[in-house]
This record gives sequence, C-alpha cells and structure tokens, in this order.
Amino acid sequence: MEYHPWLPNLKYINEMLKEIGVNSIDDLFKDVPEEIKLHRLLNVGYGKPLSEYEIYLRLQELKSKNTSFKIPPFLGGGVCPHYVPEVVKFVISRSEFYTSYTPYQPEINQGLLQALFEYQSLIADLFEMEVVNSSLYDWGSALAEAVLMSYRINGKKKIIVPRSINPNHKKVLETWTSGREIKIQEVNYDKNGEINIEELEKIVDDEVSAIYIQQPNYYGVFETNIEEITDIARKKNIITIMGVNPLSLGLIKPPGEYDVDIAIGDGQELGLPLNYGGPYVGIMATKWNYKLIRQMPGRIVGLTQDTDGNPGYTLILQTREQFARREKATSNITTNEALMAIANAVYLSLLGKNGIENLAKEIYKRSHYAKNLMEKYDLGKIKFYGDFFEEFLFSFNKNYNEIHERLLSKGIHGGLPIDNNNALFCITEVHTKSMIDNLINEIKEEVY
Amino acid sequence: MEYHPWLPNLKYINEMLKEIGVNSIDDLFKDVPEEIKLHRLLNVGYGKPLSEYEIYLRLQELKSKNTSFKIPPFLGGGVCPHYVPEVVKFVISRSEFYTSYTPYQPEINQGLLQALFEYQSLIADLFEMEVVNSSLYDWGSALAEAVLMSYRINGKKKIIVPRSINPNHKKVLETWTSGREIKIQEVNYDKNGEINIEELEKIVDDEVSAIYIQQPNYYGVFETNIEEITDIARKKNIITIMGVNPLSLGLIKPPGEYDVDIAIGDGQELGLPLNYGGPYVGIMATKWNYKLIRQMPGRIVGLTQDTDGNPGYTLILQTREQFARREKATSNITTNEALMAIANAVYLSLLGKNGIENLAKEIYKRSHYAKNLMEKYDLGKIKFYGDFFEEFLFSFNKNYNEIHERLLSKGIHGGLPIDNNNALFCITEVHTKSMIDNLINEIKEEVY
Amino acid sequence: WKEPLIYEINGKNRQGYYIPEENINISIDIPEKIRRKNKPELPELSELEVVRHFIRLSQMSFGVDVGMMPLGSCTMKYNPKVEELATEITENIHPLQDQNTAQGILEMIFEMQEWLAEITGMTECSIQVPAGAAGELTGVLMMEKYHREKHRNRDTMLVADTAHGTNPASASMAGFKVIYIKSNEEGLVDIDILKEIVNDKIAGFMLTNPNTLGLFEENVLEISKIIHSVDSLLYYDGANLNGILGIARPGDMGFDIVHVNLHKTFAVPHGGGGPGAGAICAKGELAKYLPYPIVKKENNKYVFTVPEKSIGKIATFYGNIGNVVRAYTYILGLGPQGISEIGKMSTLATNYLISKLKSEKGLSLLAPNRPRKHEVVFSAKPLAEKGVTALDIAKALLDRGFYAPTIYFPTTVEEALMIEPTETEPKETLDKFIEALKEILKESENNPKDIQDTPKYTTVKRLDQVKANHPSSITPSYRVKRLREQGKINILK
Amino acid sequence: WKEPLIYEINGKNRQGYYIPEENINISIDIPEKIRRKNKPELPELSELEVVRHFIRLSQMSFGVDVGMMPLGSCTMKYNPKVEELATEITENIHPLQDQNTAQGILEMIFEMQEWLAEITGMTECSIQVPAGAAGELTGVLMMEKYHREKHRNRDTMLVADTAHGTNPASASMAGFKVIYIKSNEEGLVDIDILKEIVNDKIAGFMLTNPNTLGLFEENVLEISKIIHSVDSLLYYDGANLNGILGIARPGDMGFDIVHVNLHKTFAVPHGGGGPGAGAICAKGELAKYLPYPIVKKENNKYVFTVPEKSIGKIATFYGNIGNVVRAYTYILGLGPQGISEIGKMSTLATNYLISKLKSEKGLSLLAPNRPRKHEVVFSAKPLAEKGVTALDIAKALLDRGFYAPTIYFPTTVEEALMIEPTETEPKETLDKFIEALKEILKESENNPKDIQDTPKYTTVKRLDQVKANHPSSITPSYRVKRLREQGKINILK
Repeated sequence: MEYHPWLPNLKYINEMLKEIGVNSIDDLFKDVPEEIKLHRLLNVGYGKPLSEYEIYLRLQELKSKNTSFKIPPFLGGGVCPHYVPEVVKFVISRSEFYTSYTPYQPEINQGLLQALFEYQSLIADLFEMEVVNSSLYDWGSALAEAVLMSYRINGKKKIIVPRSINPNHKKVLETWTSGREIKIQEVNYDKNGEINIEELEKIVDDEVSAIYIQQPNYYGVFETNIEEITDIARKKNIITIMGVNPLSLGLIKPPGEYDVDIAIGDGQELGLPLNYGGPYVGIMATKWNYKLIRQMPGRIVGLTQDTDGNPGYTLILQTREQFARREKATSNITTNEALMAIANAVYLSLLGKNGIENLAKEIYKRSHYAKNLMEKYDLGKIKFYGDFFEEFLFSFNKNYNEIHERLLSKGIHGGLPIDNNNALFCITEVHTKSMIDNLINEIKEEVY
Repeated sequence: MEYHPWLPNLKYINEMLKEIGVNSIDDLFKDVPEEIKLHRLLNVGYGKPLSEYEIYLRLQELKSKNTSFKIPPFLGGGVCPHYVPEVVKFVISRSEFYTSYTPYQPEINQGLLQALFEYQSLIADLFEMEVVNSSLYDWGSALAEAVLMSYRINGKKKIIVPRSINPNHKKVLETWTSGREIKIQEVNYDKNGEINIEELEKIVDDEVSAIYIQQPNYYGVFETNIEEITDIARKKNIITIMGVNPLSLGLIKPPGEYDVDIAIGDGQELGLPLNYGGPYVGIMATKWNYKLIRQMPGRIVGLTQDTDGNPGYTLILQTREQFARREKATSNITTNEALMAIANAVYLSLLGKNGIENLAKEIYKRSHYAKNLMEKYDLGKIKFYGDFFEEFLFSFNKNYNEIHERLLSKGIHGGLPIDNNNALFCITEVHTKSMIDNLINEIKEEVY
Repeated sequence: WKEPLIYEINGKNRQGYYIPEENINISIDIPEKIRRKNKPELPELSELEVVRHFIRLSQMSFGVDVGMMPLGSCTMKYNPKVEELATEITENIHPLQDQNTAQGILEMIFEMQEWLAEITGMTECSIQVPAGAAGELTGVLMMEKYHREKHRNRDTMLVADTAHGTNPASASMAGFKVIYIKSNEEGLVDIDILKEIVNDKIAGFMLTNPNTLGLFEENVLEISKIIHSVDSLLYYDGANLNGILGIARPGDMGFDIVHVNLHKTFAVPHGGGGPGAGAICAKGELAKYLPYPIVKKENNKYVFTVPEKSIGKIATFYGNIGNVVRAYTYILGLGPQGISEIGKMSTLATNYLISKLKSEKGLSLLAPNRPRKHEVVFSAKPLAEKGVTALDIAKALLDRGFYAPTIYFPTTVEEALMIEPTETEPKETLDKFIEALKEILKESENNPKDIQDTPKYTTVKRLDQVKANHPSSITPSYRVKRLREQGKINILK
Repeated sequence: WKEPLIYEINGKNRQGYYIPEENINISIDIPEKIRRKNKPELPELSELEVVRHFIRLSQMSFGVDVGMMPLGSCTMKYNPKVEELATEITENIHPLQDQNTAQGILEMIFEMQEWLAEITGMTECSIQVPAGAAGELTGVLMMEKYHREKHRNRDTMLVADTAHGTNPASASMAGFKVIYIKSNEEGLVDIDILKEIVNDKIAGFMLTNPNTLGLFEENVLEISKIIHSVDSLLYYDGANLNGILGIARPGDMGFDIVHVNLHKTFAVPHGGGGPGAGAICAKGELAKYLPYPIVKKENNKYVFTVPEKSIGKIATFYGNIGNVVRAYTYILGLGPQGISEIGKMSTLATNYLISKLKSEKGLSLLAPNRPRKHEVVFSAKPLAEKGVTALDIAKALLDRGFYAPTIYFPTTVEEALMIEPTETEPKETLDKFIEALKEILKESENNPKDIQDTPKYTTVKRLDQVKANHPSSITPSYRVKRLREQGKINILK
C-alpha cells in the first residue's frame, strides 16, 4: 500500500526496520511456522479499500434495504422506542469520553469517573438502593449475573421466575447458568396477569436460591403483591431479585422500598436508541449489605480523596474482579457499557425529579388511550385485568397476523405477535395521538 | 410559563425582583411608552412550545417536502456537491469552537486563534500569496469587497469583469457597489470561452480601478492568458483581482504565481456542505504589500509572543475594523464565517499536498469522462473549445428543458439550464462512473 | 498545554482522507502554461493526527457551552442542541436546484419571513443577509435607492454616538457621510441636538433600541416624528433586540427598516466569529426595496419572487439558510409563550446583576436609577486611577472561569465594561459571576499588581500587540514566517 | 479545574428536556399500594447546565483522540470517524421487528459473519457476544455442552499462567475447575508441563496467541496436537489478534473456537470501558454449538437461524449490533490490502519501541532477542530496587501527556509495564513516547522522589485507595454520602 489515512507509517517501514536491525518485516515473524502463514490477502470487504464516500454509499444502500416506517414501531418487549434528546447524543460523542478506556488511571480520567459515579448515584436514587455498578451488558445478562451472584452467596441451585418473565431474558438466564446447572422454575400468573401468590407459596422450598420479580412484567402488567412475595422469601432466607423498567419508577414504588436484595433492569429506556438490540446497558443495584456487594459483578466507582485532601473518584472493590481474582472473581466482565451508562446519567439529569414523573405519566396516558380506543372500537379486549404501563397484551377478535400484515403494507409496524390473536403493544411518547389514531383506524379497517 | 429547558430562571422571578427592589417585571419596562407595548403574545411557531421530538417531526416533514434524488445533483455554478469527511464535521461540532465568539480575549482562545491562523496559512500556501483574512461571507461578497478595496486604494470607479463571470457574483457586486456608483464593464470571451485579450486591451483606460479574472470561469473553462492580462493591468497601474476555485489549485497555477494583487474565492469546495446557498466562506488573499493589506477587510490573525516569550496568536491590524475606525473602516464586516474557515483548514490538513492534487485529478477525469461520453453518444457538443475543470457547458441537439424534466422524473437533477439548448454540468468525486453512465443513459433515451 | 502548528506535525506521504478512484482512462491535458509546477506546501498527516490536533486546539478554546460569556451587545445565549437536527433539511440541497425540488426549505423560509415580520412589526422580511453588518449595508442601500428614486439628494446618515461601529461603517460603504448624534447626560439620544441637525440632506437615522448602554430610548416616538418630518427614514439596528423581545416591536416604535441578528436573538451559535445569519425587514413602501429573492406562496407552492424595486442581491445565493433553520427550531421550541418571555427574562437578569454590583465603589454607572434592558455598561474609571483598567478586570475574569465583558465600548463611557448576561444563564451562575467581579474589584483595591498580572491560568499570558502588528514582525501566515526565515521577504511596506 | 457533582448544581423546578404532552383525558389509576410516594431525589437542571457539566467532565478525561494510549492487551487504536456514519442504519430499528423489515442490517451481519470466519479461519461466526469476556463464556459453554453431549466428564480447563484474567474467570462461571500451565523461561507455554497435565478430564485449553508477553507461541501446532490427542479443545482468546492479523489465522493454528474483540482489533471505540462488540467463531462440529440466532441467506433473503446444537442465547437480542456496524465500516475502509497490513504494522511499531528501549538499564526484558508482536512487556524491577515502581512510571507518563501502559500484568513479570503501541500511532508519536519514558527512567535514577510524587499536572493527585474501599468510608453513590451525613446508614457489613 502506498498510503492509507489510518496507517501512518507505511512510508517509514524501511527507516524503522533499520532501527530494529532487521531487513524485512518477515524477519519479525520468523517465529511463526511457515505452514500456518497465510501468504495471501484476507478476503474481506469489497476488494479494495473504500473511501469514506464509498462507505457512505454502501451504508445508504443497506439503509434502503431496511423498511422505513412512517410511524415508530409499536414494539416493546423490554426495549421501547423513545426520543433520545440531542444533548445525550452530543455528550456521548465527546471524544474524551467515547475514545477513552476503563479509567485504570484515575488521575487523568476524573471526568469519566465522575460521570460514572453520577450514573451510579442517579440510578441509586431512582431505585432507592445504595449500591449500583457501572455497568452490565443488558437486562438478560444482568438477570443471569444476579442469579449467579445469589448462587455464590447461598450455594443453592433453584431459581423461581414468573411465567410472565420476558422470554428473552429467560433464555439468556438459561444459557448463562447452564454450566452451573441452575434449575429454573416458573410460577404462573393469575387473571390479572400477576404472579399467583398461592402457587408461589407452594413451590418455595429450602432449595430455592432466589425469587425473581419483573415489574411491570412482560405483558406490561404491574405486580401489586410484591410485599407478599418478599415476605415469603424472607421467611426462607431466599434472595429477592427485582427487574424493573426504570422509566416506570417515575410513577411506581422503587425496588428499594420493597427492600429487595438485588434490582436489575435495562437503561435502554433512559436515553438510548433501539440499536437493533444493542448496545444497551444492564443495570444492577443492591442494598447496603456487604454480603451482597462483595459478590456484585462489574466495575464500581467510589468517592475518595487525593493526597492533597481533594475529593476524587476511583474504581473500588477491584479485588472482586477478574484481573485480580481470576477464577475466583465475581464475574468475567471487563468491557461493559460505560458510555451507555453516561447516556443514562445525562438523560436522568435532563429529566430531573419532575421530568421523569411527567414523562412516565404521559406514557401511561397514551398507552391507556390506545387500549381504551381499541376496546371502544370493539377490536377485542385486553388480556389481563391488572393495570399496566407502556405495554399491554391485546386479544383481537381476529387473527392478528392478518392485521399485522396489513399494517406492514401501510408502513406501520404493529405490536409484537404473541400467538394467533394476541399481540403486545408498546406506546410511548414517540407515538403521538394522531399516530395512535392512525394505527387503530388501520386495524379497524382490517377487523371490520 | 412553568418551566422551559432554555429559560432557567422562571421560578426565580420573585426572588430576583426582590433583590432588585421592584414589584414586578413590568417595573423594569416603565420606560417603554405604553402605546408601543405589545400586550399580547407574539404569533410565532406553532401555538405552543414544541418538545424536541415535535421539532424533529416537523423537520422530517419539511425534509420530505424536498425531493430526494438518488444521485447527487449535477449542479455547479460556483458551488459543487462534494463529500464532506466526517473529521471535518466532527471538528466543527466541538462545542469549544462552535459556541465561541470572535476571539477578542486571545489568552483564553488560543486554540481558536491557532486554527484560524492555520486556515490563513494553508490558503496562503495553496494560493501562494502571503496574507489571507479569516474570513468573508462568500465569493460574491468577497468580490464586492475586493472591488471596494481597489476603489479605496486608487479612487477609480470602473471595474472590468469578464462576460464569463459567475452571474450571481456579478449581481452581488452590482448591489454592494451601487452606493459608491462603481461602473462595471464586461469584456467578451473568445471561441475558447476565454477572455478576449484584444477587446480587453481596447477597453482598458485610465479610469479603470481593477480587472477581475475568474479561473476557471463560470463555464468551467480555464483562462490561459492570465500573464497577458496582468501585463495589461500593470501598464496602467490597474489592480488585478483573481477569483479561483480553490480545489482546482491542486492542478493549476495559483494566483500568487501570476503576481495578482488580490485573490478571492469560496471555501465551499474545501469541505463544506451545500447548505442551500450558505453558510459558505469568502476567501480573500493579497500579496505582501502594505498598501493592499491596510485596505483589506475582515479579521486577520497573527503570530506574536506573550509576556513570557511563548508564541501566541492574536487578532492583528484591528485598527482597520469597524469597531475601531467606524465610518473609516475598511469594511463593516464583524460576524464572518470563522467556523467554515476552520472546516477548510481541517479539510486541507486531511488532503495534504498530494491529496489535493489527487482529488483535483479525479474530478478532472470524471468531468472529462462525462463530456466525452456525451459527445460520443452524439447528444450534442461542448460549447467552448478551452479545456475545463469540474464544470462544462454542453449544447444539446435537443431542447434541454425537456431533457431536464425527464431527468427530474427519474430522480436525477441534471445540469443547470442556461438557455434552450445549453446546460452547465458539474461532475465531482461524488458522481461515480455508474452515476454518470446512468445520467447519460437517461439523456440518451430522451434525445433519441 | 501547547500544540504545535499543523505544519510542524508534517509527515511522509501521509494523507488523512482517502480519495475515491474510478477506473477512467483519461489523461490530464491542461495546457502547460497554466499547470501548477510545485505542489502546494500543505502538511501531510494521517487522520489521527488531524483529529488530535484540532481536538487539542478546541480544548484551548472557550465557548458558551464551557462557561458564561457576558459579552455586551453580542447576546451569547445558550444554543440549544436541538438546532443540530436542523441542518439535515438543508445540508445537501444545492442552491440552484429547481425550486420545486426544495419546497421543504422554501416553506421554512416562508414561515421565518412571516414570523420575523411579526416579531419586528414590519410588513416583509428577507433572510438573505448572512450577518448583522450585511443587514445594515442592505438597509442603507435600500434607503439610498429609495431616496434616489424619489430624486432626493440625501448624502448624510445620522448615527447615535453610542452606536455599534458597524452603523457608520455600513453607511460609509454605501457612500453616505456620517453625522453622530451626541447622547444626553442620561445616555439617551439628545432630542434637541437631533432636531437641530435634521434637515433635507439626511437620508436616515440608524438607531439601536435598547441602545448599547442597555437603555430604552423612551423618546423613540418623538425621534420617529422628527426623522419622518423631513422624509428621512428610521433604521433599527437589531443587535439589541433581545432586551425588548415580546415587550415592544420596532415597527410599532416608528422604524422603517429593521435588521435582525439570528445568531444573537435567535440563538444560532456564533462559531468563533461566524457564520451568523440575519434578516432584513421593512415596512410599507420600503418593503419593495428588499433584496431578492423573497419566498411567496402561490397556488399552494412556494416560489422565489423579486420585490418591485429591489436593490438586488446581497449574498451569492439566499443567505445562510443552514443557520436560518437553526433559528427556526429555536422559535419552534420556545413557541409564542417562550419567545415572549425573552425580553423579560434577559432584562430581569441584567437588573439583578446591577442591583448586586451598583454599590461597588470600583464601578460607576450612568443614570443608576434607570432600569437596563439586556445589558449594562459600568465604568471602571474609579479603579483606573489606582492603575487597574477595564482590560485588567477582563483578564482577571478569564482566570476565574468566565469570559470577559465587552470592554472600551461604547466609547462614550470611559473604561467601559459592557455586560450582557442573557436569559439563559441560571441565577446561580449570575451569582458566581457577581462574586468573581466583586473579588476582582476588592483585589484591585488591595493588590492591584495581582490583577494587572492576570491572566495566569490561561494557555498564554498577555500578548505583545506591538510585535503582532509591526511591519518588521507582522506574521499573518506560516508562509510569511517561512519566507522571512529564508530571507525571501522584506519588511512590509 | 474542578466540577461539582451534578447534585450540587440542582435548581428550582428546572427541567432540561421538555416533555411533549397530548391532550388526553385519562387519569392515572395505578393502585395506591404501588404508587411512588416521594419523587426520586434527582437534581433539577436546565439544558445549559447539563451540557456545561458534562462538557467540563469530558475535558477532564483522556481518550485516544487526545493522545497515545499504550495500554497493553487493550489495542487502543485510532477509531476512524467514518464509523460515526454507521449507526444510522441500526439506530432506530427495533430488535423485534419482522426480519423482512431489517434486511439491510441482516445483510451487514451476514457479511460480518463471513468476513470474521475468513479472518479467523473458522467455519462460522456469531456476532451476538457484546464483549470479549462474553465471548469466552460462550466458548467455554460450547465446550461444556460439546463434551456433555458426548457424555464425557470434563471438569477442568487449562489456562496459561500469562493468560488474561478473563480466561479463568469465564471457565469458572461455566463451572470448570482451572489449572494453570506455567510458561517456560522464554515466556512460552511449557510443552513438557502441558503434556504431563493433559488427561481425559481436560475440557480444553484457553490460549492467546501472540500471548500477553507479545510472543508468538511457536509450538502452537504441537500444542494443538497434544490437546486434541485427548479429545480436548483449543480455545483462542482473540484479545491479541491484532499482532498477527493478516499473517496467520487461529483456524490454521489448530484452534477450535475463537472469540474476536471488535473493539480492539476492529477499531470500535472503547467508550470509557464499553460498549464493545465481539464475535464467537467455531470450526467443524463445534460450529453447531454457536449461540443463536445466526444469519443465513435463503432464497435471496437473509434469515435468522438456530444452529443445530446451539447453547442458546448469550445476549437478550443479537449483540451490540450498533457497534458491529462500526467494525463493518472499518473493514470496508481498509479492504483486503489494509486489513492484511495490520499485523505487520503493529508488530513493526512494537519492535521499533523495543529497539529504542531495550538498552535502558532501568528496564529488563525476557527473551530480548525474540521479536514481539503487537505488544511488549518490560520489567521495571531494576528500578524498583531504587524505590521507583511500575506504578510510579505510569503516573509520571500521565504528566507527560501520555496514558500509561498496562501495569503489573502479566503477573509472571515483576513490575510489569505492558506496552501496546498499535499500528495507528505515527512514528513521531512513538519517538515522543520513547523520549518521555527515557526521561522518566533517567529521572528515576537521579531523583526518584520526583517520579514518586507524580502525577502533578492532572486534575487530582494520587488517590487514597484505603479510604475508597474501607467499610466505614466506602462511597459508591451520592445517596450513600447523603445518608451517611444524615446518620441513616451504618458501616458496611
């Protein structure tokens, strides 16, 4: 190659080789057995280096192969379309943040550390729990880590999860814990869509390591009997893990108020784009209990002082981590979702204590408006009686797949098909009233 | 208003009024006569504050009302579609640059000053002229400023411009100089499309303040007799003003080599988007001559030292400017196009000495490829015999308006219609070979 | 922290940008006579080097996003980030595209014309002017043509002695002589002087209201009457519109032509000196003289039109549209309610500052009991006697994390400190600024040397302006430095 | 330069983001039992305050765009800015959308799977793993299931003693016991020890090649033979792929499973610790165990498929697709020619550093005549005897505008300084880094106290780690600080 913008030393090869004292670059690879040397170019990309403009054209081509909808999709399932304020994008585009590394050298990275400390603090106050790490990959893996953490604490191998758990989270949990042979047992829901407490009481035994509660659950329904569940757990010394939609906490009780041991969730709804599944950010919080904190996976930033007595931030409890403890570490996690955590911090700072409540209210209202309208037009009825937030499962009077196809043909992506007649709809602040009306009119056309 | 993200003190009004010692905000406007007070809301925007998302929706709506072409337009006329590297966008999105002001306080704005000094320096080396200001509005107003500058120097009121001048520049020149009653005289072109030297010699007289040369001219054609023109000017002490396409200087002689007095141009082709006409950046350079520099409009950054002897940058020759000299200033210009000048500096730094030549060559080749193909398919012929760069005027065998309409209907914006059969085409690095082929195929379909 | 010049980072055969190449077999046949012989002396860098260099330079700069910039008459308000979305609709649209293919932009321009007419109380607006000064030039050219067409010989422009320097400079560019109207002891236009001076040679009076002292010209209706009584025109310099936005409109005050600085009043970022964006608006007959094109709605389509008596074109195309659309989003975001609060809230901030600072003995204030609008001008003359100047105070503020106020302007106030807080600075920041200023004033009394030696914490200390401007050392480009070192250029003359 | 905590900027009824409101008449009927009673203790700020706060914090941070980060095993290469274009195709696409509506993304995923298989010499790849460690967990779970299905009792994982800590941690998460293989005096896997240990309890061997000392395991084919002789598997930790990219492929070396860190080798920015992006690739039968979904092309359409014996899902959806597409643009930009240069140019840079530093007496180097690949580990033990540690050297580098190397790793080297320059640092920067290091070494001899007292020019000085971690003072959130000051929480226990 003559030159490349990303390879600055192509014209310095001879000069550098001379300094090294060898004749050719091959001499630097003399320890690589000839039989495994490749001796050809890797067949990747499009045959030659592309200029930025050519890359741009290729990306535009790919983009045009994605369907462009005229309305944001009515899809949830744990991650929902939201508006991401420009300030959030702006901050995480700052070079000093996004091209930096885990702040192993705290003196030169106080800004990054403080931003992560602020993330931890804002989530702590939103959750009303004292300790938050920064950060895990996503909700599913955060759940898996919480379960592995429970196992490390009490050595037990049975986990109870609600039948209304997000199925994708459950799949991740199954995979991650398969090596440890953790047994996952489901507890059914009642007609409200909530965990059936009586059944739960029955299946709880001494083998149970932890009970998982998802609030609101996969169908958007609020669990209203969490105190009862934590009571049951407390009696058997079972660890409680609560998964929450963090945005819903503008309206509903935070996990800290239920005194659960571990709370998890995903920061996607706090200022992250959909990103076709990632990057998101797995949230994990615990209460003020050393037994829990010592087993917590991931980085934690703490406040301390420097030699002059000035406040400063640094990574703490590093002896839990893989690079120090190797096979005895609390997790293998290294690269995490720090930048996304900062996005969460910026988003929460923008909202503030009133904003998060107002936004949650607006979403509550809009999703109920949609559901009411669907029922008003006799399109079917909501599946569960319990009150809901953002998402709801609707049973149509007609096969939903046909409705879905019609919507697609109209440039609208409807709710997530669950089975023949049921679909999970997600309504947020990006769905204006007129968009909701538009959706429902199109469904009406198909149903009638 | 209860709150607004951009108005932080709405809940502090009473507190602040109390400190001031008045009872209401109205008291702060008691000096405004009642009869001119508005006493109603200004009827702007859409009836209420819009959230970011609602603004986004409105912008998308507007965007959808612009035609989206599948190929960048084949339009030039002094500004051309080019690819803007991400690095350029990235640098000028840095808050410290784009939210700053004219660096009146050099100590706290060394970075901005150095960036502007580098812009001046890079243009100086590209033009081979010593002094560059940073910056003027655009090419048209730079021409007007150059003419007013000539007038201030020699007090004469006649300007000679080529008939092949960019007509938009000429219109701006006419308007700006209308108050000074400057007379603008055209000199015709020959069959090459170049300035007719004989005619020029004839019309030059003692009343002429300056001669303007545009290289390449409006029709993309190179002026090859610039030495002859400067000779004519020198004999009569006429000031020479040369307008250049800065990108073409990767291939052709810079104004400095012709020893012209003032060079101007537009930085749009050095890393700026089309922006529907602005912001661009008017370039102005002069040779090392105090008579010229003293009359130069606009900000100039210079290198100096601080009290510790360290190098530092500051605005220089400020006594020319409006805030110091008022009606005797060299121009009224204050707000200029500094950020665009920085974009130019970044772009030129990315290209370097080889890049600008390579890019100019590629554009030369592609534009000639297009012209050759048009002639090969007998669509018509090029209007002028002179060699050209980037743009060329093509005479079709058919009414161009019909061709143009067909192209539009195919999602292609063809060249700029000049008259019934002639159109000015611009081909740059954003027009791939296959896009050019596509264009010409569509024209063929219409012509045959 | 020091960053070398980009020329000093120069490498071998580096290029930060990869040029796309098509396989086209065409030779470069440019006549030898005009071909460039030596490649331009541009440095050669990889992408990384360019990025690092400019990021470091940015870190040595100061903008509103970094801290308060109380620059009087510059209205350095916060630039909402949503504006960054705006450019998407203009970025890749060529100005010479068929109008029908840019209807979205034309609709936006149309709405802005309407809204700015409503805001200024004028009949019609053009958004072609790229900046305030260009707006002024446009305005005076309109006045010139207006009088010329009426065969009036009006060769003189009146300007207040507190006016922005652009007013006389613009008048002069259009060929007018300039007469300054002295202010009275209250800082307002002296009506008696005005009456005396006004005659049938006067083309118009360029006025800013609130004026640069932050004072509302309460006699503006009388001024209007005097000016119009001789068929002269009243021009409104919009630089200070922020102080009365939503309270009163220039049109209702009797002005005939108004320019608006979208980069001041409507939050377009200042970009280190530009690009800005402007508008020029006019009333009644004057509207016919506006520069073309102006967007009108005809048969449900937006079209460019030429006003009947248009003075012509001011910019090569239509103005800084890429910035106009930023101002558009700003107006959308505030809405009628928010836009109508701006004058109030900016005025509140100014008077809050005054109330906290007016009893400082290092500062004096003309007409201390008059409320200011968007800005206030203190005089540091009492301190100057002790050796600490307005310049010293400015530099001392830099060391405390603030940008400096505008200084030594208006020239009618000695040792002027012209402070404009804007409505976007939180009260807490105002308080910190007040504290910093008080601290500096105190220090100036007790330890003037310490203030004279500022700034200490900036990238460089005070700069040698003599060396910067002297013909033997003036260095306006790296080329000059290089040629001088090579002995190839002489003292500038 | 100090910036308060965001809680300390708190104002009254401020909100930095305006909530859109529709006129919908619905009351909030959430059961009282679960309604939040007290609003969360979040601060209230205007948009300007949020922007300024985080910009100031960013200015107190250091990334590759600011300066060289020679962090060994982290491959902190330059992240080309064109990658920022990439996210446009993924940003607003919901992961549960009908596959047919996301064909552009699926096509990109498909191409990446193919290219990464080509690069690693494997049969098939999944890009579901969000980071390298997740890739390792996936890999060991695949090994676990593979053996389990074959009814083999394999409860032990071999790991080199120089391995990244993630290797044993991942093995342990999947339930394996870990045995470390000691390196020989040349820093390579000791074949004799390996032969001795290998038996039919061994599930596999996790190896990185080049290893963390930057040395190529030249006996890798023999290692492969030994491991496979007992039906055990060879796992390739891709963290160090940058050193041989284009020279040799893990598949050709005998590895069965490979993970790739797209944020290292393929220039996805590290984001202050993440998000990264990864891939997990496998050969032959092992490919059937890859996590689902994997994109295949069927009837000219891209579809998600489930490998026959898939271990399941590792991430909630498909991995960090928003970052995979950045790596995609990186590969497009370099093409076959550029990608094939990476191993060469990164190795060249490392050996250039070595040649300039190896005669420094403050440093020692194992097997000094072996060429390194992407990184080199010096020992500062000779200096430690004079009181200057690897940590001190690291801190002294911070004061000279460089990030520090990785220190105290691998643990087999005392006072380790693990330096990885990458191919994107210009030679001039390498020279400056060498100079800085030499200067520090010299200063350490002459004036050790000066080095021990570094850093001096950073935001803070060295931090009190005891206070940071002590149960009585540990402060992992502002909430803890607040509650402690209110006497509402006790010592952590």
